Amino acid sequence: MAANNNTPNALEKEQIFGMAEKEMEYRVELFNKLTHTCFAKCVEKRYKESELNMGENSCIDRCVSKYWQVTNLVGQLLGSGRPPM
Amino acid sequence: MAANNNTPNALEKEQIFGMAEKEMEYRVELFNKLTHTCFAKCVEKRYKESELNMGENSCIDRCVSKYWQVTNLVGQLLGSGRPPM
Amino acid sequence: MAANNNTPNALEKEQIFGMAEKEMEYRVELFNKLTHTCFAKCVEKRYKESELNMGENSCIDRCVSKYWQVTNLVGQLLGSGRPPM
Amino acid sequence: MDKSMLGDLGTLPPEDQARMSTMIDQLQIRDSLRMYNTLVERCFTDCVDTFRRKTLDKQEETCVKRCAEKFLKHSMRVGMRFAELNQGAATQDE
Amino acid sequence: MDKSMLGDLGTLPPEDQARMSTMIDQLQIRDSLRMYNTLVERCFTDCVDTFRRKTLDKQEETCVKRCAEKFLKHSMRVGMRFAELNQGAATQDE
Amino acid sequence: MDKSMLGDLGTLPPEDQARMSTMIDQLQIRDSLRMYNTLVERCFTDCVDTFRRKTLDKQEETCVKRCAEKFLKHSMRVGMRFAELNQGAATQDE
Repeated sequence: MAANNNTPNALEKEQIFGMAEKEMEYRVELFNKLTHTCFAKCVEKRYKESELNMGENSCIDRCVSKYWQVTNLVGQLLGSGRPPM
Repeated sequence: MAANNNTPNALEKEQIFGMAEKEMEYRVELFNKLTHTCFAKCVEKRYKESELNMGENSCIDRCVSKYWQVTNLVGQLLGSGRPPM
Repeated sequence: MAANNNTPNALEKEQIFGMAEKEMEYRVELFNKLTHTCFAKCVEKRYKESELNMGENSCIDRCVSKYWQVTNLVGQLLGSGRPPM
Repeated sequence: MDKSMLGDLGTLPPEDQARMSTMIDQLQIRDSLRMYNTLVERCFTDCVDTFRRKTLDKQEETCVKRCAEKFLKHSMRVGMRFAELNQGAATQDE
Repeated sequence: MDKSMLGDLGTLPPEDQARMSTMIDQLQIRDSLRMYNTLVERCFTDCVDTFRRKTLDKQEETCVKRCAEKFLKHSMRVGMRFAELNQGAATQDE
Repeated sequence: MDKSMLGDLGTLPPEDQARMSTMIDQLQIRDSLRMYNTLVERCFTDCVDTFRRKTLDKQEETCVKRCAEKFLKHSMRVGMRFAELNQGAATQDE
């Protein structure tokens, strides 16, 4: 950390790593919210079996796809210019 | 960081910054919970338009005001002596 | 931090402390989820009094016990080998 | 999150002010990314309920757009009211 | 959160014990601030449902107070049971 | 969480790569512990509703096991679909 002199200073480096960390946290949170939302929307709550049936599987695929689109749509509205992923 | 000698040492500084960080996180979380709770209580879920109508706006104002009072009330009960904000 | 030479280096130490921190966060989160889940399952929402009654108290005890068992059961399924606590 | 919410930084030594300011910036970034995630989750949950196709239909799209716009307007309004109450509380403190 | 929940610190070198202890303190502060936020949100959600006025009425205030007291008592009871189970699990480990 | 989600580390100097890699590992650990907590909460909430005894009955136990297995399979499937969409988005970017 103290060795190289032409690299960004400590505070700048903190900012870079901090940004990367926030970005990763965001992706993880997006994945988690998507997972829980689609579980709630698609998976039968009575748990009669431990396998996902065909209906649940295709619901999950479509749910992920639609969630992704909503993420993009909201990203455009927020006009951030940055891709939501 | 290593330069000045009569300032608090590294560990003490960590504590000070850690406290400030927790305090800020708390305020952000309070704001977020308030926002989501009042959205759920006041805003029509059918989304027939993209504007907030008069009823929604006045509900939001009162909701924020009451939420604030609840924050203070609970703060008194917890008897912390510290203001909830 | 820079003084002793036969201890783990800075990065290794970060990893050790990081792990300990994650572990503690996990326990706190487990406790919080348990608390909120059992409050929702056991405590009368009309708040007619400020004491917990006998029925609520025994419900809470059993709820904590069952939650604990579910934590262990899921831990076995995940086959992590590590105890869930 | 409004930066003014976070108290007065003027009393700190400059290097600590810089660090504190970085910390606040990072919290604001985290906060806005979280807000984005929460907004997506809420509008998806409220607007999308059928999974017979893998693309949003027109009605769902309109619903999501209105939901997001309403949420942003709501959030700004709450921010203003919240700032007023904070202001009031700070004034009482003095 | 109970400090005993977090394992034995005695085996660490002193400087690391200090750091670990600071970390635990910070987690406890964060935890109690979060608990406060969650308590407010829960009691507000359960007790306040009308927005015709901008101040709490007597009934809402009573409800919030009882809710908060019940929650705190509940939380303490859960903490005791949780500690017993942790104790049991730790004993089995040895 | 899939490590590939987190972008390309090859462009960083080695010491920063190490640090970034540590950070990613820590986020993955936190993420899997959180996932565990969330899974327990969800399956408990869905499967356990009576508190006349302090141990799980056979039916509750079966329900929890199925719930957990379903959730894990669900989570893996979502992970695959999510990775495909990420891939597609990354390809478009280039």
